[in-house]
Amino acid sequence: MLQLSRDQLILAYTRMRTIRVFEERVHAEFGGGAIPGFVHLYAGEEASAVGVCLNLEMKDKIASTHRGHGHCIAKGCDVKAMMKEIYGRRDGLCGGKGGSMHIADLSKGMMGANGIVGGGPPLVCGAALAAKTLKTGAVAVAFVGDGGSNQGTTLESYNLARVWNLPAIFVVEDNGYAETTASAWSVGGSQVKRAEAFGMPGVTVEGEDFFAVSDAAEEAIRRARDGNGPSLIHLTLPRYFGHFEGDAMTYRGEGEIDSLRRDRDCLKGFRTRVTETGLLEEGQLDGIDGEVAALIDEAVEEARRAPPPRRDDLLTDVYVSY
Amino acid sequence: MLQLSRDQLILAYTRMRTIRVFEERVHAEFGGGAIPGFVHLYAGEEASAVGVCLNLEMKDKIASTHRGHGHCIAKGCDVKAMMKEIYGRRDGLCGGKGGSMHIADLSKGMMGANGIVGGGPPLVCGAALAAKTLKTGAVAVAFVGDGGSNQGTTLESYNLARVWNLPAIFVVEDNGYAETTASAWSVGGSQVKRAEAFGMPGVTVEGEDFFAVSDAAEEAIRRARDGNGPSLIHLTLPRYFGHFEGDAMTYRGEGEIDSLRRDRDCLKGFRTRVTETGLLEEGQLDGIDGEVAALIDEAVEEARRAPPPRRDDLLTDVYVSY
Amino acid sequence: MSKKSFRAAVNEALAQEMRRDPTVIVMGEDNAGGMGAPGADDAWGGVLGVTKGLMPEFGRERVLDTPISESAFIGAAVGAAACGLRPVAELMFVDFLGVCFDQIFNQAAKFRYMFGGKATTPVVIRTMYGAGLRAASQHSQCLYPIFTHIPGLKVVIPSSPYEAKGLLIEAIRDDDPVIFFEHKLLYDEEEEVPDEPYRIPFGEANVTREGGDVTIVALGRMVKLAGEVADKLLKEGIAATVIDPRTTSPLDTASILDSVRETGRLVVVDEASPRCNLATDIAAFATENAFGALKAPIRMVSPPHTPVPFAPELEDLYMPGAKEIEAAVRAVADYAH
Amino acid sequence: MSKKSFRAAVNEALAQEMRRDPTVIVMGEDNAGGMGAPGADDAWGGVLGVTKGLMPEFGRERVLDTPISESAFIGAAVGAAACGLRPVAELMFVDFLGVCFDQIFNQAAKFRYMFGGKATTPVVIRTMYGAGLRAASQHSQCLYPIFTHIPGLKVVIPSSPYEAKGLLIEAIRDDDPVIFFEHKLLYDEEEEVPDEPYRIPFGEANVTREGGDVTIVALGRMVKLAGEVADKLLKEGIAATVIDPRTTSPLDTASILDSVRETGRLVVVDEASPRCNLATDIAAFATENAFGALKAPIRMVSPPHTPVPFAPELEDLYMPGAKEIEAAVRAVADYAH
Ligand SMILES: Cc1ncc(C[n+]2csc(CCOP(=O)(O)OP(=O)(O)O)c2C)c(N)n1
Ligand SMILES: Cc1ncc(C[n+]2csc(CCOP(=O)(O)OP(=O)(O)O)c2C)c(N)n1
Ligand SMILES: [Mg+2]
Ligand SMILES: [Mg+2]
Repeated sequence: MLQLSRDQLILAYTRMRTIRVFEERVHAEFGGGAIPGFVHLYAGEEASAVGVCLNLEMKDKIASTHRGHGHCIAKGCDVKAMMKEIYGRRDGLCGGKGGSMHIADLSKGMMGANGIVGGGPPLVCGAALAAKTLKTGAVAVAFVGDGGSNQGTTLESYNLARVWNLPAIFVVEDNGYAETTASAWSVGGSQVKRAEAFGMPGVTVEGEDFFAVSDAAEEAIRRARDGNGPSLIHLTLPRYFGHFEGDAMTYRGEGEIDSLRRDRDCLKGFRTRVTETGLLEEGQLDGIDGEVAALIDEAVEEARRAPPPRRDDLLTDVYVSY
Repeated sequence: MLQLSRDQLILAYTRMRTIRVFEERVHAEFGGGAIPGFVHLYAGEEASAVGVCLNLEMKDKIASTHRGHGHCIAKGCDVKAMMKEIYGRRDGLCGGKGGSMHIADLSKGMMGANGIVGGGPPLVCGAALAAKTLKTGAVAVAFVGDGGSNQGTTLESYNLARVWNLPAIFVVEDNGYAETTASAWSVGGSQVKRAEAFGMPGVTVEGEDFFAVSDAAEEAIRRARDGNGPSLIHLTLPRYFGHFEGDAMTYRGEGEIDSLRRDRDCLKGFRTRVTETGLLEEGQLDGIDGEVAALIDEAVEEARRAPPPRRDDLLTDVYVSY
Repeated sequence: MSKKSFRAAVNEALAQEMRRDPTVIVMGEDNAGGMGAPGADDAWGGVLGVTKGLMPEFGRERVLDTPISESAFIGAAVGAAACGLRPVAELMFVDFLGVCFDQIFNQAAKFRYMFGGKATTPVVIRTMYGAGLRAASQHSQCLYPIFTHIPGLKVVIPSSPYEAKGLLIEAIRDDDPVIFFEHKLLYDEEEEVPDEPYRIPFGEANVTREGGDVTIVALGRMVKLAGEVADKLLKEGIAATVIDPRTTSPLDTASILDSVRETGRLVVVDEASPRCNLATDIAAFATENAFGALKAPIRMVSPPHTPVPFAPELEDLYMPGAKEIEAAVRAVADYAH
Repeated sequence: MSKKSFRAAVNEALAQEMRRDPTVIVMGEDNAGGMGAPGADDAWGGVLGVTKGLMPEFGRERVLDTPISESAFIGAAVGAAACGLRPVAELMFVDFLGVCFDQIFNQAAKFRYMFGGKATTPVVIRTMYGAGLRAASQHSQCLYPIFTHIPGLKVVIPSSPYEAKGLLIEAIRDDDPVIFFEHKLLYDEEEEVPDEPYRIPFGEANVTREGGDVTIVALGRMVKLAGEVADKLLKEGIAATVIDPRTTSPLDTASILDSVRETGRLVVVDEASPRCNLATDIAAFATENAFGALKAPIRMVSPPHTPVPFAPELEDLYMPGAKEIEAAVRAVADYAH
């Protein structure tokens, strides 16, 4: 196992915690009618985004899914600007034009949430190709859902990344469902066998274990950076909320969410691990919790007050020239 | 090994021989300028189409590729009507509107050659679904090239056939090339591993060996008919001609085609096998050769003389009503 | 006869056709829902509940949930249609056409022609379209001009619950590939809809208002808005004919031309992106064929040439509404030749 | 300056831009050829030899052959463009858009807008279009109306070798996603083409003939035919202006309107399927904006609403040619108001 520094551990916890509180809050705000559109929450899956992105550098790229808030925060996007974007505000991260499903910040290496399932993997092949061609040493990561793993675009990308020997990593976030459909049903074969079938290494990891995710990511990223091509990481993950906000979740098992929250909580696991091993102290973590809570409060406050886009904004950013 | 009847052996040889002579003749006719458009010849690969289709019933369906003449003949399409179609004649199998890349005869279970690489596998899922829903007991076979095996539509279809448990068979005809690109380069991993990765059995067979193909097909077809779902058969095959007519084939190895024709000829192999084991006699086979030669001569003669479509034909068959 | 929502009308058409004809099947992502999951079956009935209740009645053999593999399952619907079924496949949002379009436009649409009339492909693809749900650029498009452009496809855009039921039944019984567009904002609209099955033929426009001053051709959700504008302007003495083509392919050009020849003034209202859309298609057709009758420029009402924005303020500006229709009608009515 | 074929002009534009800018790369199926094969490298240079010679000069790192996975590699070009490269990806035939359209119309086209102006995606997609090679329904379509319909894309349709070189260089230097259409039947056309690089700006039409009686707007391969018709009719006293828009998005509406205001008569020639195509787009625009000047119905010259047939006799009937253009021009010229 890779030994992470104290600063890295603090950063990891801060980011995971930020994602959790961000999502719980967006859930509440959506419930209150403040947030328009389709919103998919990442709560429960934080160790995936953070475990992977903590091993990335700024120059590295990620492409995300419709469930993108966590990836954005993990890659360093501005949390307040994200909240404003979700509220559809003019100084949101994308000027209020994208919303929850289209948050991006290319300056942070975040290539965008994506409303199209399977939209990201081809783009990541491109980011990896750019890194390879320009010899920047960067890598690129595609996050893909279990549902998205059945999309042809994803499967083609596995092969393209292999035959072009790209510095690409595919992280399959298997939270058990694609909307209401169980991955146990929709995914023929297995994710790891799929990786191997296209000639790349694959591994399955319990995704709520930050350290396990980080280790797997570190290895795959090193392999890619060393010029040894793509890998796949299959993470089993709990999804705490519905597919999207408004989902009554009748397809889930009785008590399923309670038990997920109780037994499969990356934050709890992380806390236990770092405190028991003396890497960090409870008080420190509580302090982070407080800071995160304050940040999210402020983010919501500012987003509420922020002005909407202006009439003229409708007709800008279509092309570079207007 | 399955024991084929004498009639089946004769039919197998006749069909393989018909394909071979048909293709050699189309090659000559194209060279002479008589045939318009894009023409992809199947010579060398006959044992695949025939080895599979001989195990099919009329009600079973196949979907083909741009290299479709062999599949048509193997499934029982009218050879003269095919030749007329390739010549663009009004009483061609598709009224001269389809041409080489779009020959179909649904009444024979032949769902069409296809100009789109990867076009067939989804359609075959549909044919298999229809068989399953209507309880006809039929199966459906998609022929896919090595190049087409990298298309997302194909890979998705593997998974769909698995999760719907369809009576579908995917036959990957790996003739070493997609246009000029070697399958050794373009196919990450392996075909059989891909099958297994999606949860279905896969097997690699030397595709110039009619008996090996037939055995593998028989097993996969039985599995499908028994309700046990899809399979994949990977056939390694020689392609005697260029990708399409007009291809100078500079990408091929020196003497490659000569040695393929010498060492990997399904017709020679078949002849040796059936005569050495006393199943059929040389004279019988020679007789078939003569019949086939006459049939193809006639087919070309008739195609040459056949009238082209009429002006009115342009505007028919767009919809059922016109 | 009873009040039914657009959603219920679509659902009823599907159920009645499935009862009538055992070859009709339904498929799509979460069309029942809960496949392989520990909780309830028929958990969703599609993302907006349109197919709910079909699975309990017809079983998983005829209401198929699918993996997220649009090429494979839309293609499967096409292939099954060529082999004896009448599948109704759902492409959840038409915005997803990009991952499965080949099976629709190169396969389904062309089989019959390429095969010299020897194939019949009675597949229906139901799909959601349109802006208004704050769903942003990739979930708010119309895109029916793209399907209308393709020979071999039929394109249906129902404007109300009554229309939806009759046109969907017709679509299912039609032997050609049909793309059936359902506007997200119409699902909760209600009106009287007969309980028994009925058919509305393709290529026959519905004239919802008659008036001699201006012709308004409007599509889908725009039909009702156009009617409201017509009612309002009638009080001011501007009498408009409102035409709902119902299907854009085939298009009832005769009804449009007849009206334009009478009024001499035409406004076409199309929610789709403005370049090469139905507004241009219909305007160009009228100009070519009724030029002598035209007394004013033809006006097109469409959104601007931009992706659909997320922020509600922008989306509201983006979408053409009654205001824009009214302005266009007034402009052509006031135009002095 | 020397005589160059359209094929050579495209090739030269690519080579010169690759020399100038190391971030320009080229990719597509068999764009070099022979990948992994025992024989010659650069075996094809694309299926019709357009990219031949690039790989020997620039190496496999900048001339990438691909598996048959259009979604993945077109998408990779898009993603690479967003990350600092200027990829020129080849979609061999535009008919194949159905297996990769999402990456073009939902990703490349919308990044900039969805991301509030924070993305730049300088990707070029070169593609072959058009009938005439007896390639049948799935290899003969035009389909540029579909791309023109999508906000965020630029669409270029060069009509000659000179146009092709200047427009392709412009496309590569442009910071937006550009779809570049190459007509199969133009590849062997030759004309004088400067040896040095030059740019032809987008959205500026080329007026190839000037005449006061009729305006003909024609696209791509139709431009030359329209010019020939204009020359022929001039001898009979009918003077036509011929406008080649060069790009359909952006469209130089000003040049078209200026001319129509002068001539009062418009013929639009578009090889694409007739519904919702560029002929309807331009005709509708002119009717909306130059109605007062129109002296005759606008005539559209397009093929019928059918897939492209295989048989040469049928394909020749299908394709619009000089005869149809001439008839349309005569009809509008003779039209008495
Ligand atoms: C091409 C496409 N098909 C369908 C959808 C609708 N859709 C959005 S999210 C989703 C489920 C995705 O499941 P998964 O990939 O497992 O991601 P998760 O939601 O579990 O994070 C579906 C079907 C879409 N957005 N794009
Ligand atoms: C979607 C699509 N992409 C590309 C092509 C062009 N094309 C036609 S055949 C071919 C090669 C196919 O190779 P393979 O699948 O191995 O079949 P083979 O020709 O070897 O029989 C290509 C690239 C096409 N027709 N359709
Ligand atoms: Mg999931
Ligand atoms: Mg091959």
